[in-house]
Amino acid sequence: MNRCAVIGIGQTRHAAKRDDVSLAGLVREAALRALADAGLGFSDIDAVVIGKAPDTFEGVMMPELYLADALGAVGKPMMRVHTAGSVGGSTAIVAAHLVQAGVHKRVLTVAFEKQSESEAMWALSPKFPFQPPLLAGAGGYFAPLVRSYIRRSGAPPEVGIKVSVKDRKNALKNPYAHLLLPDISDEVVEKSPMLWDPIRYLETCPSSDGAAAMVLAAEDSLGGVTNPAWVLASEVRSEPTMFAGRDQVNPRAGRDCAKALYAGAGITEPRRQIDVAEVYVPFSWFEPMWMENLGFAPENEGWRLTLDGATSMTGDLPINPSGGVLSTNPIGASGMIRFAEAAMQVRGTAGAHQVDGAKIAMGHAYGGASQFFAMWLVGRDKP
Amino acid sequence: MSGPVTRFKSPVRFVFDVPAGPTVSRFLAAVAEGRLFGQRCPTCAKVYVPPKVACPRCGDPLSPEQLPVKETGTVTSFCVVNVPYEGQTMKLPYVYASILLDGADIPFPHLVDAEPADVRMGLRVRATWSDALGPTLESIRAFVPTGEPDAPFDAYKEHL
Amino acid sequence: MSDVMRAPYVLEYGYRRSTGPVIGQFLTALRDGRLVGGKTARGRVIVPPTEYDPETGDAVDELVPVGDAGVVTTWTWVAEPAPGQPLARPFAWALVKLDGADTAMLHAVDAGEPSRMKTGMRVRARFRAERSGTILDLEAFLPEQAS
Amino acid sequence: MGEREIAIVSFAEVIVERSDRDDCELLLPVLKRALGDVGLTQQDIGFTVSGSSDFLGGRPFAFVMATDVLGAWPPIRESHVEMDGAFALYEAWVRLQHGDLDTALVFAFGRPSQGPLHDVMSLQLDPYYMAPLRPDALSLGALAARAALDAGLTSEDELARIAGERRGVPTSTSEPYLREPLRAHATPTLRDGAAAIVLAAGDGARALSKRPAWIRGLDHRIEPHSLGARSLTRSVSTEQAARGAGALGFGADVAELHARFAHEEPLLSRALELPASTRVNPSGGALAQDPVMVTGLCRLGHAARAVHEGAARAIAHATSGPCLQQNLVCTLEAR
Repeated sequence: MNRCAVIGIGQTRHAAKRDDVSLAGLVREAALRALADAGLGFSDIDAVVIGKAPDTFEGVMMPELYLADALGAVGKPMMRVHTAGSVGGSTAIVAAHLVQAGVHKRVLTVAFEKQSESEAMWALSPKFPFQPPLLAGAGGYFAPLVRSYIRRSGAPPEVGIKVSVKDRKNALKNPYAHLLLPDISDEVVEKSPMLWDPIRYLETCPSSDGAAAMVLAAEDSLGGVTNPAWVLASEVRSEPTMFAGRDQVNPRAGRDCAKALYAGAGITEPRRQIDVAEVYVPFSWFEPMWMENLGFAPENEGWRLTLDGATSMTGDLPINPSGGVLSTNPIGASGMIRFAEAAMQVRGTAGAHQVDGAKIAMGHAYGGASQFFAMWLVGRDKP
Repeated sequence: MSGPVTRFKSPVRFVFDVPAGPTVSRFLAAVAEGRLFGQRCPTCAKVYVPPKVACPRCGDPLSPEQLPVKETGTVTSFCVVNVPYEGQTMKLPYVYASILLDGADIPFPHLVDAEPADVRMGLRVRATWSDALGPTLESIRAFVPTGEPDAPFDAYKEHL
Repeated sequence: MSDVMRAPYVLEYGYRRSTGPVIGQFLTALRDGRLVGGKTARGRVIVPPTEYDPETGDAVDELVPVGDAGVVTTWTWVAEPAPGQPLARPFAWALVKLDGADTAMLHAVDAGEPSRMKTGMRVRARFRAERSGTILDLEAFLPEQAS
Repeated sequence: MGEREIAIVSFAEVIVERSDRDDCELLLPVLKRALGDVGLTQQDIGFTVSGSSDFLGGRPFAFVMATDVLGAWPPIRESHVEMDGAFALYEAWVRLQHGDLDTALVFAFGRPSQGPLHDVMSLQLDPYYMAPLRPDALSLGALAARAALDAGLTSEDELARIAGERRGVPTSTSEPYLREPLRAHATPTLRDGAAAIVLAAGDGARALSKRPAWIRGLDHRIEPHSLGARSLTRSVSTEQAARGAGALGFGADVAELHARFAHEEPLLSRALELPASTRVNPSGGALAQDPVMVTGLCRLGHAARAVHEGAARAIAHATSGPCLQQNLVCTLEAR
């Protein structure tokens, strides 16, 4: 397997409505920034891999067809990945595979969502015949899982609030973040409306327009880039939506994926060896849940990491220095932003939200009913 | 004329004709008669309500035999919905719960008609049927508390 | 399997498109009864204009006027128009290369009957009286001798 | 280009006129057969990947349902492309190049009978300039067909002959036009369907199949989207993919081409430089049966089956987008 590194990263300015750009303009904003970061042009790229969540969000069926020329893909292979919420991560992994398999030298990968083209809440909950009635929207699916987690772990109720405040403060240091709440505090979160009890408004993610892009390159094609983020390992795992006895709070697919990921990178003590992680947390309570799922904490103790401050910027395992999905959520791109932010950390290019001296970082994405997982580890040093 | 064009509306409307498939059709036909049933996985012996095409865990088709299940069950988890969303018809706030029917091995989501403050994990509930039955799970109006003692956590902790 | 239930499902969205600068300028011009194209670095004129050269992906930001008449490069006939299409009566779909353009655009030709259609024929744009800034402001092309 | 030897060892498809089944019911027997024919279960599979489109049923996340019938427990390495299953096979082939996994299951499903597919496909087009006009897929095919006729690449007689051979029924130019210059016989026969293919590497493939269909080359390329900004009479991206896949001068006994319209066969044959000795679409192709999103994967399956059954070499082609915008070419051979 050939070595692969991230040599260019670009994001859009994420916002609730990017009314100033077309769909092509949105993806090009990220792609051109990634190319500029790598010191390359479209002609230097061998293939393009694009990802996004359901086509019904924008009403363009298989939009890679329309976006091919906008991304300089003419005459090249182009692929379109869709694995629900994990798609941004899965897309980056498919792109990395093209390099690792020796098929291509340089691959441009892009993920996007322009949720303002439709109402995403609506798109997620259409009246489809013969299905069990959808009675509560997306939060209604995840809120009972949070309640189950709280019951199982005995976590104190303020954990969700603490995560929200931490991520929202981190977002203030990220120039691309969508939701900026300078006056955030425990009290502000606690007093925000209880949407899907036990989930409050400020413990949920926004709906964003945005795109992220990366240039991935083989070892002999780094060009002038001297601070590549090396892909140490990547993994995906999927499990069924629901079956008798399925653990929805701590799904095995996530646990297996993390274990295989660590094994692939030679990581034996993830909590100690991984310096920073960008984890897909659309509802604040998912931080402690994923801490356990990813093996950073023993079962039922993930919340202690949050309360002890371990996951804050000054802790020993900062989680979501970028502000995370809680601050920016262009669904199809959210996973790729996690992967890209992890790469920015080990490249030392994260600016005001840089974790000093980060050498190994994790990008994490999940989707569906907590059933699709995509993860990678990137490193400052060549493996 | 007026200022520069920066956006426009592009309405889309298509009508699809969706088949339920035999598995779902059989179950919904029973629901339309006010009856529930489950089907068992021949490999792991778990009972699915509503029945699925295959046991997602084992990948095998479920046995065709229609097993009766009770209309009583246990709330395994729930949330209180305080926010309206597109297409929602319930009066706020209301309780949306995962309910494990007695005799079934998989919970399914439905409404609990009770004061939100009175709903707990482990609450015992019973289905109440709508006056207008049809081939939809909305034929069950909601679940209501039975008044029995709560189920112990151990009785449903494998279903979270 | 006559016992299998079927039900209609209506997919209905009012998508809202934000145009960005290049498409916006084209639609603004169209609303005002003019047609423009995008000039690429290689000097080709793309109509309708995209923000990028379709061959290279390089940015296109120079817009130039093009003619409102051109040549049909290929066509087909629609005997029974569907809802939402430019015309409610039978019409031709055609690719039309406008005067001054290097690419052809898809639109309707209001020719009345297929015998009046021919590859290579000249057609001229007919704008709708009420225009709002969409591609449908161009109602159709008309065979030039009849316009 | 990949260096590891990888072969198609199994192929199963189910194609029906109008399915009353849901996606799970359609898929389950196909998956069981593709695996069972080579004595495997999901537990033996290293990587699973599928192709489908939500818009066939107008329903977001349609592909998620498929995890119910995969036997995805313990959890599996899995991916999905919102493309024809042929492109899922490409992802699997790349994944197997890594060397750590030896088998892959590729599948696709599509039920165009649920909706007005030719009209729905207008949503594939540029959402600013083309989609708002709502041109149906048949009309776009006809625009390319006329360009091919005008360029002298084919004739209405030839289109009728090709359509007749693929469909196995008499055809004639006296039939009325559906979209002039296309008659109904020269357009795809929409079908519901599902298909699955098992890939295996090296000696594993030899153990599973007496005569594996080895992938000699696999490549795909895309062209500009706008119909007016590219050639409709020359499939440039097929030529590029054919070079990448080693299809030129390959001397295939059989070529399975994803030609949805009759005029696309001569266009593609020319791009692939097929000699007269190559049998084109003995399966009937999309003119006979077009389970949208599955059709391309079926071309790979039928080409592989030709090798399994004695052909020395075969070519498979798959396409995506309006008027052959994106094309995939695979060369298969016995060894």
